[in-house]
This record gives sequence, structure tokens and C-alpha cells, in this order.
Amino acid sequence: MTFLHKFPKAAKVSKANFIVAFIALGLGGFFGFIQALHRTGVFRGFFNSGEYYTLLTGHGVLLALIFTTFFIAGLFVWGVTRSLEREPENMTFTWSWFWIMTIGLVMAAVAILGGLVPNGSIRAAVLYTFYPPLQAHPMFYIGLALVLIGSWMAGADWFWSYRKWREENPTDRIPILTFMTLFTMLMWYVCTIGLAIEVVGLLIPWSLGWVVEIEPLLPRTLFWFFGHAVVYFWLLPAYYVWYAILPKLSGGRLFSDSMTRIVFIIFLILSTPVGYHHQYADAGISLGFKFYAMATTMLLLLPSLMTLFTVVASMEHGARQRGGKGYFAWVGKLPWDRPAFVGCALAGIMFAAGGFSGMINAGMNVNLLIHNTLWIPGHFHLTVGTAVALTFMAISYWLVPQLTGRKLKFKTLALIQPYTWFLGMTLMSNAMHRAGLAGVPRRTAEPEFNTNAMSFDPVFGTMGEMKWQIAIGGTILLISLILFLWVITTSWLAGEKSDKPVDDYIPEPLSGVEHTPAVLDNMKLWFALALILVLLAYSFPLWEMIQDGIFEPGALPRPS
Amino acid sequence: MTNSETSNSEEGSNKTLVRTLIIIGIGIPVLVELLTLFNLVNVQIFNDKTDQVQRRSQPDQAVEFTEGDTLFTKSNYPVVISGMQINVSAQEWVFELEFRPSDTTMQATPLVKVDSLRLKNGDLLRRGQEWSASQSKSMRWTLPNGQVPVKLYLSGKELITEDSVRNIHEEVPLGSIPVRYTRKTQR
Amino acid sequence: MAENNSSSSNKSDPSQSWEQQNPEIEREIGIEEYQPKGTLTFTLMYLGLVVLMWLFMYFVEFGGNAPSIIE
Amino acid sequence: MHIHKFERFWIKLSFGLIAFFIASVIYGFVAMDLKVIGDYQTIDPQNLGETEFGTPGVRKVTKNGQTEYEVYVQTIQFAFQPGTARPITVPANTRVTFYITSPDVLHGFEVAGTNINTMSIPGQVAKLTTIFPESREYGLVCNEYCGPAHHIMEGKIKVVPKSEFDKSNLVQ
Repeated sequence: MTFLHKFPKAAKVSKANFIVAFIALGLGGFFGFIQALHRTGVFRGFFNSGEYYTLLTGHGVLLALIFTTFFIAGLFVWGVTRSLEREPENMTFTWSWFWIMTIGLVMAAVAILGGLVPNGSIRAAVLYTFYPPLQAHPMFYIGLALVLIGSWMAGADWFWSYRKWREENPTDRIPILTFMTLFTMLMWYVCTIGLAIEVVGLLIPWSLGWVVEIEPLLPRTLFWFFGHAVVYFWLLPAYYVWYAILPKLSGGRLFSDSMTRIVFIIFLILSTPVGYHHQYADAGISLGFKFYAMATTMLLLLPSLMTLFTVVASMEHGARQRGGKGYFAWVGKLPWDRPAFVGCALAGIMFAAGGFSGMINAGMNVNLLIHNTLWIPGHFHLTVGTAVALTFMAISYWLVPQLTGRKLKFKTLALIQPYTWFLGMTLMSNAMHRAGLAGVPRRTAEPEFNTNAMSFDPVFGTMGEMKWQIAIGGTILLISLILFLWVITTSWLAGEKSDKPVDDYIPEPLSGVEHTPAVLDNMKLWFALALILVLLAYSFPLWEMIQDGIFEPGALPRPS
Repeated sequence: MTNSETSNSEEGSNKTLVRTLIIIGIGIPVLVELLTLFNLVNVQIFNDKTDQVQRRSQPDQAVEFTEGDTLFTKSNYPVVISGMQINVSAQEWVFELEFRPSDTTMQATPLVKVDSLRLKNGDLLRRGQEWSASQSKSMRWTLPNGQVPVKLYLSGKELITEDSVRNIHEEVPLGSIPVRYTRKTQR
Repeated sequence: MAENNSSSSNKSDPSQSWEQQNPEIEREIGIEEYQPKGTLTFTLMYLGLVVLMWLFMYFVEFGGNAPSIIE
Repeated sequence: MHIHKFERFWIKLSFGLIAFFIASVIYGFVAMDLKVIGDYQTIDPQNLGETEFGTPGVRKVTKNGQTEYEVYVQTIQFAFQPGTARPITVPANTRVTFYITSPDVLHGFEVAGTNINTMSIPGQVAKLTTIFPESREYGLVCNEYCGPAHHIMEGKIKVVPKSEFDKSNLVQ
């Protein structure tokens, strides 16, 4: 008996979400490969530089917003169903959020890809941050709003299951998988307030022409209200995998249940009031609020550093149970021949590196050294592009067999895949960080100086060498992505049917829930605290911005 | 490729594979990062700014033409680039070029022609436009999105006598062309 | 993959822990016994590296990168 | 709650690390003159013509008996005015204050390879003061996506020795 046989309805929902996620991953990843060749100038024959931004928007939206959201939905359906041992309460409701999200995704994707139609009027080359006054077709914003509404309903679905479960189990502690899901969703509700106000309140009326002018700073600020918490919305499901599943894949048990819960609570509280750290270089926001955001951002290092300890300790526990010894030698006893483990472990290592460049980004003034340079995509390809994406891919090797009731095919290719991803990403992001230090901007089709006889001065090495490093890294990543999609597709369609395609048992933590204080499960308390901190960070500056009118000082729209 | 992980021969080849993967997949990344760290610290702290002089040497700049410059200066019918701009909208990129006769244009009816444009990506845009050098002329090209012209190929027909014509060809490398946003007008 | 071939029986005997049923696991380590000294070593090394790199990035790369915004 | 003593130690160290980061940022801000811009003023982006931005360029001002320069820059789709068609020319080792805004969309204003890096947001004026320590040319980059020709938007800052600074090009 595996998940499919116990919970066939939930398995179907999970699978539907995964299918959408993997299609978005394939398409978005392919766009990324084209970009790697285009912006380095290695090969610019696929598209013109003017069309580059359509691809860039597609890459960002499909991977950062669509792949993540759908995969997370699939993962959480699996986790909530499994840990509460109940199918979704109402399948009509469950399928309706899936279809609302999917319709929204299709609308956004059509608006973006419309930009590749010559002389077409449906365009959305506004990148995934869609800062006005650059204007996309209304369909783009409406699609995003639908994805958002669908994701809210998905969260409501999981809370619904939880309430029903609570009625039947009034004294039990919240199972850890459900706990992590609910806290991630609580954080999502807090941070998407900003996005909802921006998209529904400002951008949709504006793109439909009901209002003409827009004040650029207000939607930008509302975007970043959401925009940093969203990275934790991607990251927390990766943590979810590292806490709940990775210890077992390592041959051990989760080190501490209470630490896990504390980490998720801190993320709920601190994720949103940090948004100004994306606006250190903005006029119109006073230094005091920038400093407040830096302090909360730096405090957010704490849960990640705690995660580092707890997760590595859980892996070490596994390695020692497998016979590992010494201070360092135990690492060799970890199952480096299992793709699911290898992917998660390498993703974790990358996250440690990405954590460092994130610390630089968080430093209010040192941020200017790298603000909007290629360093930033270098950073988030380590975090969301590897820590999150590689974890999701790796855990698919373990989840998809449970959802389909089929064994994994091509295990050797599956094993090669995370290593190639790690290699490709190191090459690409290493060069991106270094190019960023030399001042090479992000988000541009042709980063070279065109008409002035100027050049960027790298600290060491040459621009040419970095360009090849990025292009080769991007190519290796594409190969890795193809391997992943091949393994998953063939296993999904033609894997050997089995009652037990993987060992899906998850052992109890070392320090279990019996050691965990009850207050940690008090969702109302932590949610209220999160709202208070958000109000402290945002109420005054937002109020100040709308003093002169919500759309003033107004700028005219510029169709992208 | 088999799914079995227990057979001994499989185990052996698996070990070799894992070792290779670790050496390539983790070894190279670690090496790259260590080299980066070493070079950064080495350049910044130990031989600070040795390449300062070298890095500012700029490539030799060819003479580039921009708005206001005169072409065919050696002939007796020079023309002036009186306007040059790229108008960019979401849908299309349009290159607009305007010539007027120079004050020193002597001959009344020589014909001048823009044969083609060389774009930055190397493509050639052929669409000849011919006019009399004694008159002003404006012309426009629709560019592939994102491309800018870097060179003009011109030719001139100079009447030496009543019935003999001399052809002159000129390559005009273009300097910085202003690129401006325009709302596309519906046509 | 994470499965092991004999574990298909692993919940059949509830008196046995997961570790006891898993042939890859040599010994079961309980919470009282477990000292994550390797983890502490690694995390301390990471901390040291981060501090050194921060000092370098902040005071050398950034501090020595004039002109800067002075007001 | 069961927290291993190693983990307790690690959490304490983590707090120390956070405090160290914040402290070094404050130290750089106060003692090393490594600042970021704050709030300055709003402006109507559709009527820049009536402000100093209507005649963008370098101006000479006297502050506290010292000669300083002010540079008003408009970032437009797809040029710095001034900066693209002709370089922004300023003297070395002199206080220069930039006022930057945009009439159309968001742009970036990055002096490549330096710590001068700010956003140009329609409706907001970014104000920053700096001193260029050496005479050389700096590349100017728009580092925020600003439309289909974003990659073409670039410019130049030319820093010349004080003695060679030509004041005839100043805006009155």
C-alpha cells in the first residue's frame, strides 16, 4: 500500500498539480537556456534582443510563480492528506481551486507568449515583478489574480481538513507535516495581502483603462510587501522536505520536532516586514524603514541557521546509524547513490552558499555594491533555482512513485541528474556573482556597452571567460533538466507497477512532539503577532505614500 | 539499466559511477569556488590594482558618424545626416534617417543611394533608397525587434561628362543612434 | 532511491523500530546517546567562513570601491 | 523543550553573527561614509519641464563657502539626459550631488564598478552626494528593465582633474 492506494482522490489532485508544475518547469527552463546563450552573446539566433524580455518574463513567471506554486500545492496535498489520514473534505472544492489556478496560469502564459507574435497586441513583457508604469495586457494581471485566489482556496482546503481532523482528535498535537503546511499558508495569507491590493486594487483597473495614471512607487512597495515573503513561500516547502523526509532518506530521524516548529513560526512572523530590503536603493522611503527592514531581515537568518543545524544533525544521525564515525568521515556513509537524497543534500549545500550572498544583499549599504547587478540572479539561482528547485526535483523521485504506484525507471540517469544540476549551477552562478561585482546589470538582453568604448572591469579574470562559464553552466542545466523530465515522464507512464514502489515510511523524530511546548501550536497567537509586525513595518510608509492620492504623483502607462 | 540495486556486479559499477559523479559533480564546483576565493583575495589584498593601467586602454575607435556629420566629403555633392533616430514601441522598431544637401553641394543632379544597412547582429537589411543629393530626403526602415544599425552602405552616381558616370561607394560606420520610446500609432 | 528491498515488511512487526528492520542501519542511536559533533564542526566552519568572507566583501570590496554615496 | 547543548550554543552564535552584521553596517554608515539614499521629495513626472529637470545638466553651487556641483539627470526611455548623448562631466575630488528622476518608467542609475547605484522612479527624486576620487571615465548603466530597448540605455561619466574642468558647459 502506498499513497495512491490509500488516498486515491488526493493522489489524483497531487498528480494534476505536478503535471502542470513539470510542464512549466520544462518550458521555463528552456527559456532560461536561451537566455544564458543570448545575454552572453554566445548565440543570439533564437530570438531578437527585443523579444528577450518576453522570454525573460516567461522564465520568471513560469518558474518562480507557476512551477513553485503548483508543485507546492501538490506536495501539501500529499502531506496534509497523509499526516491527517483523510482525503480532502470536498472534491468539488479541491478541483475548483486547481482549475482556477490553472485557468489563471494559462491566461498569464498566453499574455506573455503573445509577445512573440509579430505585431500582436497581447503582450506582457513586464518581467515577473511587473513594475508599472510598464503595462501588460489586462489578461496577465487577471491571470495572476486567479492563480492567487486559487492558492488561497487551496490553503483554505487544508485548514478545512485540519478543522475536521481537530473535531475528531481534540487533544492530539498537530502532525508535523500539517503544521508546516498550515504555517507556510498562514505566511502566504499575510504576504499576499500586498499582492492582492496591488494587482486587484491598482493594476487591473489601470490596465483596463478605468484609471489612466499610476503612482509607480506604491505598487512597487506593495509588490515587495509580497515579494520577499514569496521566496519563503518557495523555500519553506523545501525546508518541509528537508525536515520531514530528508532525515529518513539519510537513514536517521529528525533531530528535533520543537526546533522545526519554532523555525516555521519565526518565518511566519518575520517574512513579510522585510520587503524594503529590496528597495534600499529607492527614493521615497526613509532610512528608518530601510533600517527596520534590515534588522528583521538579519533576524531571519536565525531560522535558516537553526535549520542548518537541525537538518545537518538529522543527516549526521542517519550517517552514524549507517556506521559513520569521526568528525568528518560520517559524511561518506550517507547514501550518495540515491537520487532523492543526493538532490536534497546538494540543494542544501547550495543553499549555504546562497545564504552568504543573501547576507550581502541584506546589508543595507553593501547592497549597493551589487544592487540590480547579475549578482542578484546569481544569488537566487542558488536559493530558489537550486535549494528549492533541486529539492523539488529530487523529492519527485520519491513522491511520484507513491502517487502513481509505479517504480522509478532509469535510476542511473536519475542519480546523474542532481550532480549535473549542481555542477551547472555552480559554474553559472559563480560567474554571475563575479560579473555582478564588476557591475554587469541583470535583466538585459545585451549587457555589453554598445556605443561607448567602455567595458566592465572584473576584479580578476575576464568578461569573456565569465560569459563562457555562464553559457556552459546554462547548457549543463538544460541537460540536467531534460534528464529529470525524461526520468519522471517515463516512470510515470511506463514504470513497473507496484504496491510499494518506494519505502514511504517516515520515522518519528528523535526529540518528538512530547517534548514540544503546546504554545507552539497556537496558530492564532503567531498569526496575530505576524500581523502586528507587518503593520509596524508598512502602515506608516504606505499611509504616507497615499497621502497625496492613491494614484498621485501619477505617471502615464507605457505598454511593454 | 536495471532497477536492481542488490546484485554484486551492479553494486561495483554503481560505486564507480558514484565516485565519478562525486569527483565531477562536487569536485569541480568546490575547485571553482576555491579558485574564486583565492583569486579575489589575492588580487584585492596582495597585488592591488596592478591591471589599472592596462584595463583603461580602449580599443581604437574608428571614425563613426552621427547626426550632423557630412558624407561624401571628398566629392562635390556632400550630404549631411540631418536626422537619425530609432523609434521603439512595444511592437516594432523603426529606424528613421534624414539627409539634407550640404551647403557646399555643387552639382545639381547627382544621385545618391542608401544600398543597405548592416545590423549589430551582422544581418544586412537591403532596401535601397535613391534620391538626388541636392534635395532633402527622409527614409525609414522597420528593424527586427532589438536590432540597431551599425553601418550604412551608400553609393553615389557622379556625372563626369554628359554620358559617363562614375560610381562611388562609401561605407559609413554609425555612432550612437538615439533610441526613443514611441507609442505605436494604429495604422 | 530511498527504498531498500527488505523494508517492504517494515511495518509488519510493530514491536520492532524502523532502524531494526532496515538492514542498511548498523545500530540505532537514541536521543540521549546522540552527540552531533560533526554537525557542530561543520556549522562552526561555515560560520568562520561566512565571517571572513563578510569582512572581505564589506571592508575590501565595498569599502574600497569608491566613489560611494556619502550623503 | 529538548534542545541539545550544541544547538543552544549554535543559536547563541547565530545571534552573535546577526549582531555583528548589523553592527558593521552601522559602522560603515557612520564611520566610513558608506550610505544609502533616503526619502527626499516627490515630483510630478509629467511636468518635469517646469523644474530644474527641464534643463538637465551640471550646475555650480556654493555651499558653506565651497564650490560644489549639482547634476540633474532625467532617465528616459532609453537614455540618460545628460549622460548618453554627451557624458556627464564633473571635476574630481569635489562634492557632486546628483538629483535623478524619471518622466516615464522605472530606471536604474548605476555607475559601473562603484558603489553609486540607485533607482530612478517616476514621481520620486533620488538625491545622492558623492566625491569622485580619480580622473577617469565611468560607464553608466540602466540596471532596471525599462522597456524593449533597455539594453541600449547606457551613458558615461567623465571625471576630469579640477584644473581641467571646463565651466563653459555648465547649466545656468
